[in-house]
Amino acid sequence: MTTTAPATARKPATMAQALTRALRDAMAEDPAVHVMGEDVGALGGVFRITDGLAKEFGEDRCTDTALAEAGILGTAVGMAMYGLRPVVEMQFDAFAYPAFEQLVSHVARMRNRTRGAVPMPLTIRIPYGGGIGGVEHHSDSSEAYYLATPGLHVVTPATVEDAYGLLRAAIASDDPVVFLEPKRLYWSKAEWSPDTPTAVAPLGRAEIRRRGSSATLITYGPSLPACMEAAEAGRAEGWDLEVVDLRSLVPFDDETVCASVRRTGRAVVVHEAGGFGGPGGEIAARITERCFHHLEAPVLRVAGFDIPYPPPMLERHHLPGVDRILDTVARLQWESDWTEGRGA
Amino acid sequence: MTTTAPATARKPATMAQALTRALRDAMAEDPAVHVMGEDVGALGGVFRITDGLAKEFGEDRCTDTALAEAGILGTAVGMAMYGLRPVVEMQFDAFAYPAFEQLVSHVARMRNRTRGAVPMPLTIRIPYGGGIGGVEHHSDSSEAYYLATPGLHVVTPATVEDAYGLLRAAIASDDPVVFLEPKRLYWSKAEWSPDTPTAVAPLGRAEIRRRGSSATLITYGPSLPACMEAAEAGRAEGWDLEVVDLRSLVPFDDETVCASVRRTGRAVVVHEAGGFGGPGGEIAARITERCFHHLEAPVLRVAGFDIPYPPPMLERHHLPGVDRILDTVARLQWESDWTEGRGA
Amino acid sequence: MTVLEQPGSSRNKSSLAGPPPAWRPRVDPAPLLPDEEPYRILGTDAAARLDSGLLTRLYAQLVRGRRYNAQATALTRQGRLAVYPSSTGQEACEVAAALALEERDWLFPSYRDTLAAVARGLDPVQALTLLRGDWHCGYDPHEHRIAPLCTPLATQLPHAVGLAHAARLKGDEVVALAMVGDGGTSEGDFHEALNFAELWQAPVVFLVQNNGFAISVPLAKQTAAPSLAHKAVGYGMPGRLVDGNDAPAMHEVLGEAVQRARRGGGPTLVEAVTYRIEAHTNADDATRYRTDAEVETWRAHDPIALLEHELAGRGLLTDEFVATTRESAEQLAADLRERMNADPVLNPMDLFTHVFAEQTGQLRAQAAQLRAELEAEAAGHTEDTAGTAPAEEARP
Amino acid sequence: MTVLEQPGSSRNKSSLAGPPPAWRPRVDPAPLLPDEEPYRILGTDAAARLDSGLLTRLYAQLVRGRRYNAQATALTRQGRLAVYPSSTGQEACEVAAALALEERDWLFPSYRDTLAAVARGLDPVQALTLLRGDWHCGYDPHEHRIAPLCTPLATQLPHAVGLAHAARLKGDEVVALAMVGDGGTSEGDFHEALNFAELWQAPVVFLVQNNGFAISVPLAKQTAAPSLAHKAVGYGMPGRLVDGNDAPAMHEVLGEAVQRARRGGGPTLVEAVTYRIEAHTNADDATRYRTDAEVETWRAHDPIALLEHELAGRGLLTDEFVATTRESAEQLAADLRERMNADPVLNPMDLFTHVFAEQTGQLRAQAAQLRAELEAEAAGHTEDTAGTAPAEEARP
Ligand SMILES: Cc1ncc(C[n+]2csc(CCOP(=O)(O)OP(=O)(O)O)c2C)c(N)n1
Ligand SMILES: Cc1ncc(C[n+]2csc(CCOP(=O)(O)OP(=O)(O)O)c2C)c(N)n1
Ligand SMILES: [Mg+2]
Ligand SMILES: [Mg+2]
Repeated sequence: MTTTAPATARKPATMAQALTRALRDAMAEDPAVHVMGEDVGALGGVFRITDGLAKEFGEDRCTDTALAEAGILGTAVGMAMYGLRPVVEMQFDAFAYPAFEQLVSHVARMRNRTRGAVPMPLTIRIPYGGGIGGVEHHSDSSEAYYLATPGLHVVTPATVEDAYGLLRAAIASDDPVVFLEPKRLYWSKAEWSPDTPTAVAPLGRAEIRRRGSSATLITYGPSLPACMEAAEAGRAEGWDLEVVDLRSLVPFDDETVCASVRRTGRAVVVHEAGGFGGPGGEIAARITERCFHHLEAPVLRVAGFDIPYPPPMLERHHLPGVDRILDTVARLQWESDWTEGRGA
Repeated sequence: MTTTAPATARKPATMAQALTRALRDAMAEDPAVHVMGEDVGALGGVFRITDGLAKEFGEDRCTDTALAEAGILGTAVGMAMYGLRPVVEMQFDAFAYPAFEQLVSHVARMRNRTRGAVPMPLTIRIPYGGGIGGVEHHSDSSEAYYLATPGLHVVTPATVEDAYGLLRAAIASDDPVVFLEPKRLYWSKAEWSPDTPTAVAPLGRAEIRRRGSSATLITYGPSLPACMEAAEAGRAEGWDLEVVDLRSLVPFDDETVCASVRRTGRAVVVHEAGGFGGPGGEIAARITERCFHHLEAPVLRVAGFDIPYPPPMLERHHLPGVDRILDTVARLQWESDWTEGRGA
Repeated sequence: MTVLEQPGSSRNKSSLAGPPPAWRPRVDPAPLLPDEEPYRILGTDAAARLDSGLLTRLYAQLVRGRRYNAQATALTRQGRLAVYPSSTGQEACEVAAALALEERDWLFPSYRDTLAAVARGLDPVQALTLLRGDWHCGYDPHEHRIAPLCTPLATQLPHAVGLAHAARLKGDEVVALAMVGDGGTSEGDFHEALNFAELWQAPVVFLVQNNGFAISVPLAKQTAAPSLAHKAVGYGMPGRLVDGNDAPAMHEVLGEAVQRARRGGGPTLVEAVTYRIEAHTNADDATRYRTDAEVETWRAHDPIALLEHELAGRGLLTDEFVATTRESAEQLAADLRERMNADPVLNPMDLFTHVFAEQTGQLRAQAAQLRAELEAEAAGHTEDTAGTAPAEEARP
Repeated sequence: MTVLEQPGSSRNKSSLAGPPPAWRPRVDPAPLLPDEEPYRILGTDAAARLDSGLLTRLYAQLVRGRRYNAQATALTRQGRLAVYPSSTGQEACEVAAALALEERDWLFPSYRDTLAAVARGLDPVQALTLLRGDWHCGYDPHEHRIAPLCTPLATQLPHAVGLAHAARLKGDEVVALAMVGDGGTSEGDFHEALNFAELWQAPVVFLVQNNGFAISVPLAKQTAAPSLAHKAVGYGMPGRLVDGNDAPAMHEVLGEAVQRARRGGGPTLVEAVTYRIEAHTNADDATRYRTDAEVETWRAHDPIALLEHELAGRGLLTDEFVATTRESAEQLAADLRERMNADPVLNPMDLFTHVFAEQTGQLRAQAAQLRAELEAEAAGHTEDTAGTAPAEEARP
């Protein structure tokens, strides 16, 4: 999962460090950027992503709020109305739900409501997903809610480099961005150039993480490592798998995804969110609409089960792992013995 | 849109009347059934669905609550824990959002959390969708949020008869049911037998509303009338369209839907909710997974645009109408001139 | 020996003097509590000190407001408004809210507060755009510093707090005044907004119009508090209780709260006791939940009548003054009627224009689809049904 | 002439007597307000009237509680708990909450309140299931009438209100006691729950443990109120402020509130002033946001030490008594340690068992998929990695 940018002064960095750096650089560059949320001040956030910001920029720029998510997002709306660029931290996926009304009824609609007069340059950072042994309510994959809400951009990094680049792009965006941070990748490491961090990536472009010709694995955020691993393991089965990291769910990069699927003729969408009504359905449907005659097999999905997120000791059975991905690739009708009705 | 039950003492009734009757019968039969919400008492609800219930059963059984949706649903959770069967009215689709955390983090999970010890026999009635000239926040189609939430049943009637039968089934269910009432059909009429209302329908069964052989229109709730009309109008184009009314989004009736699509070989999913991340993606994806080799064309979708719901004077441009449905049916590759990339 | 005598611990120096002093932020609650009875000026000795100029100005605005409400309601009957929530009977609150603010300040109205926006100088047609149904907001909020009319109850309160806070951080002496109903105070957002406001010492004034009802639900089913103003103490904020039909009292109390906020004194919660004379909206049937007799007791406490009494006492209620006032109100109504009778010029393609700053490819494709449909429709209309659909509605 | 003199209207009988009398529900706020200082018994004259039996019972529970907290924290270090939010220093609140209730009553604990559940009689292993990570709730809530430990802050408060209300409607004299932290009072659900409770006169007691922090955020950034107990007046509810480290005071105040609720007197808000001696959880680093000196001032006001002082004064703190107490606590700890050291027996297929009353076809299919995978895995393990994975975790 290394990237292709020039390797000036690269050293190992974690995704968490890249995110912190992105916040710091954005705050240093633009005094309108304000970070706010629960415990983001002295503590630096429960994941330490805002570490040092209150000290460096003062408590007015990096503010410990009272414990009320609707209040946090609602006041951020007002701050954005006055020209600030709030970056809101929701402590965990499930604790963003109290702010749902503010998000859907205001954040997503303010620009449209006012015909562009009141933009919402808000970034809403949400650590999401499982795999870290979190107890109930600390591991939800809530992206389906956000991508079904017109007016929001929904972005999620899978690499250290992207964590920086996409967060900078999100904060720079004049539209609200739900920035989903894969918790389980916070401590993932990569060689990275913190001294000259990669220029801001434009939102809405997928990235091909691995070239291949037999089938395309389409994924994002927390599931990229499993897909990369599966692609490697797939070689033993004779498959040369391409891996597409969406990076942005909204806007959706039909071009990159469809070009890949047209080339390979087969696709599997992989994500941790529940399958039913999850992002995979949309992705599979739009690929099929656009690439029907190129498909050798239906687009299949590997997703979380349609159950409440499991307790820590059972979560490994829920998460899409390498085996489940490869089992699904195997069902892409390579032979003539396909029987319908085995779909997930 | 008439049904096939025996015609004893049938007279014209509206969907609103059938819903009121369902509540009344459920309350009369089971003293555990409690109706609660904003304005459900003396006023009978802003759509008058609870008309007369407070008078007949007393204010303790049909309760005007304070104006706080999280409080309404949250207290209903506690009431259900003590053995009651609360039927909660959310006044409009968008005004259910404040209760989102209670719904996702508690209502949907309580049974699972407690290994069955604390079931949630709750019905959450939500008038939804547009077409009634409502101003902002009064016309959302929010079903995508609910069907992506494991632990909830999601049900929506499209006919007068079903309004009664499905609401009785929802209230009788030992699981939480999000009961979506299509506002624009409240005043739709049908011949119906209010004296011997149809026995409770089981949840999770789709209904074929019109038999046909050329293609299947798959829809639910507010969009059924347009689909029926389109099917009629399609005859002029030489199409004999089948229309499936899902009635229940969760559980989803794969059997009925797939049997139909395998027969016709073509399918269009029609709903008012936004297309991106909406129910149609899931439905199209699961049909394709199950019926790939029966499909003559990709499953297409007719959905609301991916925009905040329009103001009343423009809503007709947003709603899936007969023309848009027929235009889409025309794109089901009847001829050989299909060009890919025209997908929505 | 004690249980706490354990290696590495030497805790037996227990203090019986109570919890350590820093256990909580200390504020004296007494000055935060509202008066027992709503503050009034009219009909009391204090009325004498009122400036006649203020009284006639308030009067003219109230009369215009009443006429505006009547006209807007009439427009619903003519199908020119989708819906109208009237503020008849509440004009003193609406007008005082507008007059309390300076130009640089911000108003955060709810759906019922178009009158406040109009009294602040907004074009009534723009104010009514949401309720007419041609767009969600009919004006540029930055132009008059009026936030969009807000429908989801109490959700605009945190916005007002955030805006006022941002202004303060930038060093601007801007005050935000946010309006909410008695029903809205039950929502979680009310609670969270007030808490944030006091913690941030945000220059914001919360005006609760307690008009007795949330649609059909009377105040007694909404709260068991001594008054809504008493809620303020739970946030360390002063609460004030005012007779919402006493225009000079409203004007004074809101003015003081705004000045206090501007000086850095922090937020205030003002409860205005008033009454919703009309039904919730034109679509509502108030006979289902209240008696005419109750409404009559409030008609007797009408804000305009109260002011007229005072003006008459001062000999200011001359026929000429009343006639001029009425005429100005009639002009407003006539202008509104006329302009609302014209069909709005709508462009369906606007549906896609402002979803994002930059249109996504997905929306461009959807816009193209709609444009094609409209063109086909227009062609069809020319052939068989030309003229039946308002042409401007279908103009791509 | 006046503007209101219009056809069909005869409103000029304006009343200057103020708004009509029925304008709001009237409650006298004075009795609702809490005392200025937290209520205490220990160290005051009132201590004399305390029953020695009660004191020794409380003491034994506090000591067990402290030991339980220490043991649970130790289990996190051994990887036997996923996380533990300790209630060290808050044992008086936890124990008093449990003792205030009768068997028929319900307790609504938060994640920090496993001790209250244990003091109420719940098996500690069951109480810790959520935090161990083998399931979300380790017990049948109906068995001990203890709601599942609640993590989303303040969301359990409306549940308690609803349950108490339902019980009252059914004629059962059941009281619900709901626990929440100082941070949790900022959430909208706190506001809505208290409002519903008073409106319904629900037999519920809200216990706020003000332990000074919400993770790293101190109370001064959470509220500017005179006290959290002052929030009660905004709902027409009595608020009581208590020294949360004074076990007999907590016991008395909660007992009174429960009795009041049971008698139909309605809900009470109790703020217990206490302190979180440990970090938020084992995963937290408290040195980032508070000083050791601050913690020391609170160690000096330790609930166990306070009680020991009183017991010693009565000559009850004999070595024998302390030894017995300590022994019982050690037994609890040893039993807990031993049972938590055994690997829990888990069945992954349970993931699908209780999503719905009746499994849907969709879930049956997914369950079948997992079962097949587990069988394949088990077969694989037998071949190459037998024994490395805990067998019971993979048992379909
Ligand atoms: C969150 C939310 N829930 C429900 C509604 C529906 N609704 C519109 S107005 C209203 C009553 C509001 O009463 P109040 O706050 O007293 O204001 P008033 O209408 O009296 O001015 C309700 C329930 C809404 N707009 N928003
Ligand atoms: C709705 C919600 N938001 C955020 C969190 C994350 N969180 C867990 S504990 C905590 C602090 C709670 O503080 P307080 O209410 O004072 O209780 P304490 O931990 O001190 O017992 C936070 C922010 C949560 N559990 N729920
Ligand atoms: Mg009101
Ligand atoms: Mg705390």
